[in-house]
Amino acid sequence: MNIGYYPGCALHGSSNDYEQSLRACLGALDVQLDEMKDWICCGATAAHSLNHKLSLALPARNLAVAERDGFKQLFAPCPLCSMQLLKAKKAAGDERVRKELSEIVEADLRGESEVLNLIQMFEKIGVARLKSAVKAPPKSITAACYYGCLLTRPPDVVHFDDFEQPTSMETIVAALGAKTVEWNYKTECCGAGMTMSNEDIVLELAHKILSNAAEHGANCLVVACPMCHVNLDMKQAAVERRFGKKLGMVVYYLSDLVGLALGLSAEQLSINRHFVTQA
Amino acid sequence: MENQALGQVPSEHLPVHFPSPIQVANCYQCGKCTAGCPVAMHMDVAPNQVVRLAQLGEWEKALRSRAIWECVGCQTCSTRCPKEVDCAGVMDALREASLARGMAAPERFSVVAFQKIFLENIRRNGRLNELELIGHFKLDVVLHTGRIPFLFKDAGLAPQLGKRKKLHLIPGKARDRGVVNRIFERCASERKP
Amino acid sequence: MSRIGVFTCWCGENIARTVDVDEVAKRVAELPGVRCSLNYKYMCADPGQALVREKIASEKLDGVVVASCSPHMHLKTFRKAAQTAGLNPYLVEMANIREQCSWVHHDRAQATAKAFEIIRLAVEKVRNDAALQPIRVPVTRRALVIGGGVAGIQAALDIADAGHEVVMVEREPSIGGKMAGLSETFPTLDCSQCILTPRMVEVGQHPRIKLYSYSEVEKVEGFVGNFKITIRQKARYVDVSKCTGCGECWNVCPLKRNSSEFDYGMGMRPAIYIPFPQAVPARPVIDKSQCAKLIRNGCGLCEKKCKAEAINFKDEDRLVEEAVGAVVVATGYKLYSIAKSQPKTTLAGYGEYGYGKYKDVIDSLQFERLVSASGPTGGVLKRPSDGAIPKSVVFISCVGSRDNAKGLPYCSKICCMYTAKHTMLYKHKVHDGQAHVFYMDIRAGGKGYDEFVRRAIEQDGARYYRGRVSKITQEHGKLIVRGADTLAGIPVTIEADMVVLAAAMRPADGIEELAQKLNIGYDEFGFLMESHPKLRPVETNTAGIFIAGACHSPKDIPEAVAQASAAASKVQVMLAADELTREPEIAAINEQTCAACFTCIRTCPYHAIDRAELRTPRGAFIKNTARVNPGLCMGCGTCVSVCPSKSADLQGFTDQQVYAMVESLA
Amino acid sequence: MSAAPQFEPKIVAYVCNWCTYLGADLAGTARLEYPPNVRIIRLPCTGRIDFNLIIKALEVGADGVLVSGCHPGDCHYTAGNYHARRRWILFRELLDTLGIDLRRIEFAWISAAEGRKWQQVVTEFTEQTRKLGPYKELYATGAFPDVPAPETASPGAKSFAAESELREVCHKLLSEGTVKVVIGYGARGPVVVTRPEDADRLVWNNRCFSNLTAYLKRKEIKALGKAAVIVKPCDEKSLVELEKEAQFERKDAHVIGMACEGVGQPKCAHCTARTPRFVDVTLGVAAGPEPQSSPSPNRLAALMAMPPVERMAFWSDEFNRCVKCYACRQVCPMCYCERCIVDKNRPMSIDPAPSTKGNFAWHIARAFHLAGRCVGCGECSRACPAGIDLALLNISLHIAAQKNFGYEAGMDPKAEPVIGSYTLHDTEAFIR
Repeated sequence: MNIGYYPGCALHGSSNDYEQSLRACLGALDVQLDEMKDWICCGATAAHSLNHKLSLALPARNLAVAERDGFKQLFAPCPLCSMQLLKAKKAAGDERVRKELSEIVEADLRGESEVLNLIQMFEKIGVARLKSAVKAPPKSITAACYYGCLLTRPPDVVHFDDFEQPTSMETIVAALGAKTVEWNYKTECCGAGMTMSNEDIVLELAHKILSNAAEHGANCLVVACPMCHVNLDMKQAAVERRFGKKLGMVVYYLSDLVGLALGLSAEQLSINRHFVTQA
Repeated sequence: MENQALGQVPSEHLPVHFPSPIQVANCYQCGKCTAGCPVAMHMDVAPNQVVRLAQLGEWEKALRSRAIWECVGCQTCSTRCPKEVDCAGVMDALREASLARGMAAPERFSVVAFQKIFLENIRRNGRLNELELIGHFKLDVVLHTGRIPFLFKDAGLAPQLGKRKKLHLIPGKARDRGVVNRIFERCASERKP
Repeated sequence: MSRIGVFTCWCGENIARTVDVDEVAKRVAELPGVRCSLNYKYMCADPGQALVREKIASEKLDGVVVASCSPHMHLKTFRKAAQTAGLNPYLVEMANIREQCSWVHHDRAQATAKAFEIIRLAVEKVRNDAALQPIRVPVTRRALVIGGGVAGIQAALDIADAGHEVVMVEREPSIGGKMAGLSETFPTLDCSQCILTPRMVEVGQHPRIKLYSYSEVEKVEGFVGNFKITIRQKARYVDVSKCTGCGECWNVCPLKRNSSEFDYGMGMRPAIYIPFPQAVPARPVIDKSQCAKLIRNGCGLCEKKCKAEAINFKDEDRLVEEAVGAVVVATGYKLYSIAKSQPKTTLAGYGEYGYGKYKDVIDSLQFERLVSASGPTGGVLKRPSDGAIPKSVVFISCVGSRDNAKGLPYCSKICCMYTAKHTMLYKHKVHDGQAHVFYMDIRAGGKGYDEFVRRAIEQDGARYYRGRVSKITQEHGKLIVRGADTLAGIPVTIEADMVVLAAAMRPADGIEELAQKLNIGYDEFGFLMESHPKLRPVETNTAGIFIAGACHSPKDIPEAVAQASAAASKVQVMLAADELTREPEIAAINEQTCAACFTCIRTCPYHAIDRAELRTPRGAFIKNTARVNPGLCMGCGTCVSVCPSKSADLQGFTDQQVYAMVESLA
Repeated sequence: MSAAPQFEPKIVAYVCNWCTYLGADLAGTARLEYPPNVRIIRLPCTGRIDFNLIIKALEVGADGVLVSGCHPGDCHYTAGNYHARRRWILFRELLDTLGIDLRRIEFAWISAAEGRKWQQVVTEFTEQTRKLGPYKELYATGAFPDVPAPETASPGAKSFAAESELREVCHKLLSEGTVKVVIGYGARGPVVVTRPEDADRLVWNNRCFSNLTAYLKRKEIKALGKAAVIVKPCDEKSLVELEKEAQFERKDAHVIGMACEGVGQPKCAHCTARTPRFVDVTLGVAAGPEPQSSPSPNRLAALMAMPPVERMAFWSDEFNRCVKCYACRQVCPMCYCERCIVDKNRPMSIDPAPSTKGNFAWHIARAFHLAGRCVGCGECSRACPAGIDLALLNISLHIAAQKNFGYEAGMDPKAEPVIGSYTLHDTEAFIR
């Protein structure tokens, strides 16, 4: 598979545990991550909040560079990055905008490459193949699959799964042999980029999500987003302090769970570097 | 500021530049955006009211609102809007205009500062330098608010992050930062207030 | 025509002020073929008309031109006058020298010259006029009513009471439609079944109504006054003529746990069943997908038990033909389903409301059954999931309707009213319960309607929030409804025991197929099109086919009934005579010269032209040709313009006439 | 009153009974004054307003023709105005090609409520026509620049190798009784072969330019029994259209398609088809890729580059040679009426005399009857003894149908013919 890898800033920063988990897990499935050269930040929330053109130009640069380097598919494990890339791709559908963006980013943006999130990556590998590769089914796990905002939204940009009642992550988790729960906050927001700047909101939203998962009988959360992981894992202690209750909810990356099922160790997957490790 | 409602004037004459066909005039004020918004209860003006202000041409009220800085950009409003108004896009456009005119709500200084510092950070580095971001942000907030303790808030996390090898003291930088700079220049807001 | 009389009117001073009528009359008299040319103060007044009649007789006129006002004003008047004097009315033409001459010009010389030319045009037209006879189409004095809901029942009874035979076709095993399942009706809160069931019985017993229940329209042939309808009587497995409706069969049927269509899945019925106790006809039907005998040749208890020997497991669909002169379509509505998959539509469904996965999120028709005394809970309001009495119920308006994102931009019109009614019925059943309503606008125009809504709020304590609901989730057995109140500008979250969705009204399933069979129009949502929104609201563009009720647009009961009576009265007018008389100004095709390219068939807006074969009197094939059906042609003349061999012509506006007119201007 | 009397234009207005006529009545009721030059002819619907009537009005000396009816969606007969609009779109293109001044013909939607619009349209149109002066340029003669001769193409020789195979196939068809007659090419032109042994008379060479499908309509050939017809890929298009018009049924004929690289005719220069698509049997192979371009617009472009009055002069020059032999009609596969419009004498819509007026009327009718139907076989130009390039008019209408409705005659058996169909979005930029 000639799939380019766009890590994004988070995976090369505080969410490097996610990257390690990905590399270990996908490596065990014979997928090597071919990191594209010269990638830059996608602009994240800040760009689309403050400068619309920039919020298209930054991902457009990345998409154009990836296309220049011949990647027909680009794997962006951070949903914010992949949404931004898809937004640029959608914008490129308008010839006038495509030309303008190409000029701005000094590269020919074609908007033809396919952008994959983590779930799509596993779907590409194949659920059947995953199933047959399972060595240690994580039977003790009852997971609440958490999609957050940008895996499924905005639907006319990302075109992924059902944006109200998604089930693609459950399909993968179930294929590993773990249980999943039906719960209410699959696509609610965790506060995303407000981690630093508006902590109150983040704690409140994270609290709702964590409690709802627990109430529906989950013993862990599964995410496919570094931001969600920060807000639910790193901030969990703060949530517990603010709301005066013990939650102890382990938050796995989807790749963690797949890796465990494939027989990888928690260390190989960096699970030991999470804040909440065991309830 | 001109008091012109959307739908009555061509968009290029509006004080707020809506980049995509957002069709604020389509909104019939059902409030589904407010109903689904995860942070609506913290807003001074509810999301549907923000759109209403845009409909009425009450730009100043909209641009000075706290609400546009509370918005977390989760896209729930746009996704569920029965009239297919891109409410989240309205928020983005208002933020951009608010900042350009220096009207950003002072109570939400930290959000504004964070976004600005974030962009400045990637302009310089091409990729985000988290430590630098945190440092700048904290300093900015403290200088602005005089709340010294903010400097040490979450300080307890640092060793924890370090223990988990999550602090990258020497982060990677993009190779060609010149192009990043030029992209920023070309995208600099063309619309002056 | 060589004996044309021209009568120029002064219209008091209206024409004479600007047009020199004497001069005009004098010049007209010199036109070839003009036998007499007179002018008079008021041609339309009795003495004026008398003058025309007198001259027709004394001068043996074979054509008349009245030069006065617009033909839209008085052409009929003068044609009638000519007819009484023995002249074929279609040999009368008008020259419009008032609206299109004297009133719009002030130069007397110019106006006089123009008036003369206008009259000359009319003289040329009359010269080439043919004596036409009104077209008489025989009428089968029976009507078909499709759909046995309240609109169909009303239309059928009105027509039958007026003395005409009615054939009613109902798809379901019983007539009664949606109204039969309603509890009480707004704004009077009278019991729906108490009003409707006597009318249903009337239909069942009416000597002039022939009811085909559990039947569908298979094929429609013919045209106004002369339709041939093929009806598919679906296999009922019960011989209605033998069955007494005693009920032994459905009591003995062991398969009692089938989801009841009448209760919208909230009640149970046996495999042999009548949909509800007051059904008309009160004869059961066997659900062939459930019956053990029909599936695997088992059971057969009902057959053994039936003393009347009415059970017939070998029953098959039957096709019957009925001849009718007019059709009333009253096929009613269904509700928007919030489910994800909506067959044959692009409608999205409501994922945010769970796509219908929460048992206690029901639609308004289901709620009607839950509060109906004859419903599955006997009128005690119990929620579907566990039978508990809901203490907090949220009603949501505009579900599917006024929602472009889900595909239906229109207002469903009746939901505001029935939602107010629902809150009242709920409060009357659960005194300590609280009704919450999320609405966008309250549309309560109608006699006593707004007062009714206010009563729900002021006396029965329904709490209204102006806003939509964004999401419904479930927690601890409660439905968490996240809405907003835009008046306060705040989000509102309500923990409810039950949620009732006022889902949009949509036309019933199969409406497009039926409309195509009938050759009538429908809009993008499937609602049938009226001929004119103001002046012909119950007619369709196909003569002889009328519409009534919610198949046309969302309607409440009074409106549906009013429209049904209107359609019925239109039918009665049609059926009042043995023949239909139609204006003879229609197209005709010269079948000898027709090249049979059939462009006219593609063009005709009324599908009034058919392929036909020209044969010798002995039946030998000569050639193909197009042929106008005079029963359907409306006389637009579009076929004339597209006919390459000029074999099509329009009587009253023939090429001969129009060319003669143009050439007179040379 | 000493000034010379000003020119008073003659305006003929064809209006529909339900909208514009009532709109004009309303103008009267409201006493909205307008110039008295207009003569209204009331027809039930714009759908009834035939193109011949517009020509007729010009023939009798109208300086301007006004055509008006209900706005889209308001037609009393639901769709008459949509059909009319579609015809007008094409008809204007034809008139323009002929050099008829389009300012002389005004189209408007005027509703029963628009008395004021009626007043305005009539006033402005009358004044405009007054300014233009008497319509002297109709049938004008005079000088005009050279128009390039039709391009030709050299015939592609390779595909003619299929000749012997053709003879074999036809021999077999006749001897086995599959068909009773073969319509094909002989050494001196089209031949009809009924005996197997005569199959050797059939040829396939660069002289095979006729479109033989025209013979299928002949009664005397029909009488012989089931026919096989030899078609080139271009001729095949007329079968597609004839089938749409119920003139031909596939089961009634055996169609032998010849792969073709061109027979050296002008039409071959821009041929879009080399291999038959719908035939019973294809013989030979045609080399090279399928060319993509449409009928030659070069000659047409040169014509359209002239001002209208020179275009008119060009056509006057052409038509003045016409002797009304009707060879163009006889040879056209799409002209199959048993009684042609020109042979109808009551009323006589087209002057049958070979006069300027009669010739224009005939060629306008011939071309417009082929609008959206002509498959571009070019037989009319080839057959004309006076050498009039009649196909040029057809090409202009072909391009108009393609441009406005995306329709190309003979290409898609499922596409709805241009005349007799409409869409709600047909252009109406030219309608007031």
